[in-house]
Amino acid sequence: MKAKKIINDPRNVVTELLEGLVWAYHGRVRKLEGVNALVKTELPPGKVGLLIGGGSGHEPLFHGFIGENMADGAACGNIFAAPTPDVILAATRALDQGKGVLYLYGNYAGDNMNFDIAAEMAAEEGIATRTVRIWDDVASAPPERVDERRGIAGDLFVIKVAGAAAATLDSLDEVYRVTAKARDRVRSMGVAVSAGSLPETGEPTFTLGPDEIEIGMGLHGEAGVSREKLLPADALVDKMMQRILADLPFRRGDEVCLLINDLGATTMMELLIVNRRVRQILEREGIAVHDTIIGSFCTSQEMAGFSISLMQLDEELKRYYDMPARSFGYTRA
Amino acid sequence: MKAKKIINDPRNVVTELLEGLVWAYHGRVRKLEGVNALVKTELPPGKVGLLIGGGSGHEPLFHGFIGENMADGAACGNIFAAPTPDVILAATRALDQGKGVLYLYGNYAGDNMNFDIAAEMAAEEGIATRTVRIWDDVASAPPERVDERRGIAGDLFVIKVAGAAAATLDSLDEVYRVTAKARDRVRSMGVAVSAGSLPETGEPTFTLGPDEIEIGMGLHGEAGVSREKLLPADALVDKMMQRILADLPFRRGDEVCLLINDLGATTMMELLIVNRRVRQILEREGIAVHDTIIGSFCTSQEMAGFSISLMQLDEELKRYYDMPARSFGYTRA
Amino acid sequence: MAKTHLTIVETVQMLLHVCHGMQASKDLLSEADRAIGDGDHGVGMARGFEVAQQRLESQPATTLEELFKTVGMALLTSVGGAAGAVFGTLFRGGARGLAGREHFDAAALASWLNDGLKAVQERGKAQVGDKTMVDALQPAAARAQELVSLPLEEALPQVAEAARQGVERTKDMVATVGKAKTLGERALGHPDPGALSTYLILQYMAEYVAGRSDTATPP
Amino acid sequence: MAKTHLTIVETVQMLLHVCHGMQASKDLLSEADRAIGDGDHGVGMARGFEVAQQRLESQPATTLEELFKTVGMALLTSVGGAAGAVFGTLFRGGARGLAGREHFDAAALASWLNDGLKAVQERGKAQVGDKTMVDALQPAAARAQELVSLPLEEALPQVAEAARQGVERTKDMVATVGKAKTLGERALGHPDPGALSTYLILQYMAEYVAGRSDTATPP
Ligand SMILES: Nc1ncnc2c1ncn2[C@@H]1O[C@H](COP(=O)(O)OP(=O)(O)O)[C@@H](O)[C@H]1O
Ligand SMILES: Nc1ncnc2c1ncn2[C@@H]1O[C@H](COP(=O)(O)OP(=O)(O)O)[C@@H](O)[C@H]1O
Ligand SMILES: [Mg+2]
Ligand SMILES: [Mg+2]
Ligand SMILES: [Mg+2]
Ligand SMILES: [Mg+2]
Repeated sequence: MKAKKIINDPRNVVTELLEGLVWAYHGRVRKLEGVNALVKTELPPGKVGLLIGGGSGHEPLFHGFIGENMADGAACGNIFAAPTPDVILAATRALDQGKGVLYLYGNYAGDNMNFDIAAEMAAEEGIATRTVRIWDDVASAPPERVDERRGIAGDLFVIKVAGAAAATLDSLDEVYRVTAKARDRVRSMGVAVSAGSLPETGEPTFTLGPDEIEIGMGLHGEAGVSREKLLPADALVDKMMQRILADLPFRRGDEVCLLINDLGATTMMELLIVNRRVRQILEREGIAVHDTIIGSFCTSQEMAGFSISLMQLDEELKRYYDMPARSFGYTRA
Repeated sequence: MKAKKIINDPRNVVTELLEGLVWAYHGRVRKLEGVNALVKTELPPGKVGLLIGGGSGHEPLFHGFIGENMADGAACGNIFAAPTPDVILAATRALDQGKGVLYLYGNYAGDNMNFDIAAEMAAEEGIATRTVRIWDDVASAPPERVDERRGIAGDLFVIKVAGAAAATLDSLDEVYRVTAKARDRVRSMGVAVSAGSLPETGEPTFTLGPDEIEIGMGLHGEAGVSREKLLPADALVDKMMQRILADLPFRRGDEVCLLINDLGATTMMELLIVNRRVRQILEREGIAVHDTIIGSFCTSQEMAGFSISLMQLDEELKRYYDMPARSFGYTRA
Repeated sequence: MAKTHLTIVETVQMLLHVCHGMQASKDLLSEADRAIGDGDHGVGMARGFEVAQQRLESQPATTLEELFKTVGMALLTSVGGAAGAVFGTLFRGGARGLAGREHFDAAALASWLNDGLKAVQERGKAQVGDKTMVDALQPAAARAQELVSLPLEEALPQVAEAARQGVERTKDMVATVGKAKTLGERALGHPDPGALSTYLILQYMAEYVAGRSDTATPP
Repeated sequence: MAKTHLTIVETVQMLLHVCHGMQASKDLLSEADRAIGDGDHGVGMARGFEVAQQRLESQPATTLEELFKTVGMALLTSVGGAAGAVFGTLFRGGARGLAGREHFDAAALASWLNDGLKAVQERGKAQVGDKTMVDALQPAAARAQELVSLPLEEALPQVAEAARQGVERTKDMVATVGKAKTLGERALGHPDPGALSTYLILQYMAEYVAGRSDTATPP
């Protein structure tokens, strides 16, 4: 059965959603002429630029995270497709104020190649860039090949810290250092309960049986670690937390931020029941939770499922995390 | 097909979700012993209490809206069932500081009767209460019977204003006056695309054909104004906005706040495409938008669909609306 | 010979039979609510009568008034929604006139139903024809009033039958109160779930009094 | 007698034929990506070749190098995702050795494919066996190198056939690059979508050169 979506011409979804998003930013963000890139209307002068981006269809990620102490701009691809180099380059030019631009995005072949092409083009124009790829999904490769892992909802933590760092620090290398540190301390794992669909085809991106779930499945339906029968929430969370905690590893005495992210169609009721179990486990393990974020931040159209992300804090990360931030999709007072 | 949900024993969903929510409040909110009511841990001394509440299953409404310049507490019912009088009374006692408590909730037979019973019990104990019932859903009764209308996502606007008013004003009557004014200036209308299900039965609360939508359907599947074939987003929004604008009516020169609320499983992509059209219409009508909220605030489990709400501002409402607020489910910086 | 009345202890047994029956009717009632409401009526009533059962089993039986109040408080504090307020009020409000009575007979039945009806209507403002439980409760109360001098065993089936006919009539009604309100024409053909509960409560009472308390299964 | 080469104008026609063919292959390619990726490959390629077609139709043909660069830039800036970078690079990177050539013949074909392969591997680091388009491109490039002295009309079908066999081999591979990476064993039995695109591009070229340009329909 084709998905029912409230859209106009499916080929125009990205153009139209960006228009709607610019309206929602109330003048604080504008779209660049001719390309699908959004940038802050007023850039604090002389700051290091923070450019995020990736395929659309994961709203509010990425383009919903532009704002005060958040990203300066976002390069937007089509649904589930990395943005093209010309879009990234146009955004890079708009953000560069002589201090260079940090590229921050999820680690996917398409994003890597397109951002790298753009970085080469930017270098030819004399614009310095550095790149941090987010690879928080523990289900997608073993720890020794961490750089092959996918970026999922942990993106939000890294963008939060990077946004604060880029608003504070004066050199691209320093912003890079803090951002990479945040990236290195985030671990996530997801579970898919049912598929989202591509607006242009109306087809789900994968299929699961009526009582099946897939633990570790990626944002686009990439395979996870196991396909299983539906489990009670507590048993499922136990499995996920075991992998997440062992991976970094997180240790007794650690302080973390916690994100429970809805992939699109999971109820807040379920997320809260998940949170209950996560906190029971962290309490038992002696890991303190500094802050909790629960909701839809990194979605995959109407996919049902969720992910759990933890970021291990140190004094520096905590300082940046605690700075207030305001964007369309995430605000910290 | 039974819905797939990440829960434990379906009979415990409310208890467990409240536990998870209390964890997520990080000490700012506590649960009362023995009843499903949440209240602020630290109440500013001597303030008029603001108690909201209703059936669970609509998270983050209501219990997610407790916090600074938001509600002081929430009485929580079972899934889609109004809270019982004992729960409401316990919360009332916890919130009263001699200045009385304002009850603020959606206008449903069950909520009305249970809150009224609690109000009578509170009166017997010498606690003053007043009541504002929210009835923003223009699809649920004609304008001359506005007090028969249902409360839907416009709840958020009224709670936002009431929270700020209750934090500022010193008398129950004054808080009542501002809250009732906010209530009187909010209009909403929803559309359902597919049903949510009750955790305890796993059954959807209504059925729609594979290409059908229902305009004006309520949060629990209550009938709306028409069942139609799936429309393009713009055509659908045109229909909804026509009813909303004509109802108050909103006029050229008005300033409004805008909320586009996801009922559970609608993508942010769709909500943004809807926002684009709403803003085109408001621009054409000469109605200015002061602020926009887009996301999941008043849900109906995994129902797909959304609602549009407008609140007409005056200087007083704008002042209260603009005060910063912080809660689990809604934050304004 | 037909049973004229129940003792206090037998009344507890009758109410327990109602509790069992209503819990067994969960799916039937949820199904009815799914058609014209939000589908939770059976879930709520089953939860409420489970709590009522626990209270009846754990608290020593004292007076008729207290028994009905116990059931009423259990429903009021555990069903939630419209039904919790309405059925809680039916049992609590209907208990007043039971004060001082020693037996549950046809007169007590009539007193309970009529006082209960009055309390429910004060609380919820529903009139006959609004497609609520009042459409089953009102004819049952009226019939009970006519039958005050019959033995309880003869009165109860007739009172339950009056309620059943009330349920039937709700099928032809458009709801004007509660969550089915805006369904309009679409509510036609479906009975009101609360009316159905009202009938079932009386039916389970009749079953017990007729000595068929092993058959607490929904019709 | 077999056609030895294409003029610039004919090369434009051939590329337009490829554009039509790739747009017509949208569902086939999305279907393949749905099995092991995120299902968008056909959507992206169709969009890219539509833009390429518009540019080819609106810009006067000049040199072979520019023609291939035009297609490459169109793909690079409109497909997005992995495929945009990879196929954009194939056409852009492969255009270098075409500078100065007057005709599109078997030598030009070999030059394009081999330079393109090199550029793609520099960009994406994929090796033969990783289950990507490289598994179709590498054998096609190698075969083209062996056939440089044949007439284009004879070389192209063999080069396309080498690519097709590469696609077949991807069915037996576990992906180690791109979105199918973690599918592991589950990717077995499914061809790589990008490899399929590589074969189709060559197949549509062969079709045009063989004079069957009315048949731009996916196999
Ligand atoms: N104002 C009222 N007066 C009497 N009965 C009412 C009233 N409103 C609702 N009801 C009864 O309550 C029943 C619905 O109960 P239930 O489904 O448990 O609650 P909710 O409507 O809150 O989901 C209706 O079928 C109707 O009989
Ligand atoms: N590193 C790489 N080198 C060569 N080809 C690649 C690489 N990564 C992916 N591909 C090709 O891209 C194809 C997927 O393209 P597409 O679905 O359009 O992009 P995405 O994977 O971003 O959704 C794969 O089938 C594969 O052939
Ligand atoms: Mg993709
Ligand atoms: Mg209900
Ligand atoms: Mg109900
Ligand atoms: Mg793909």
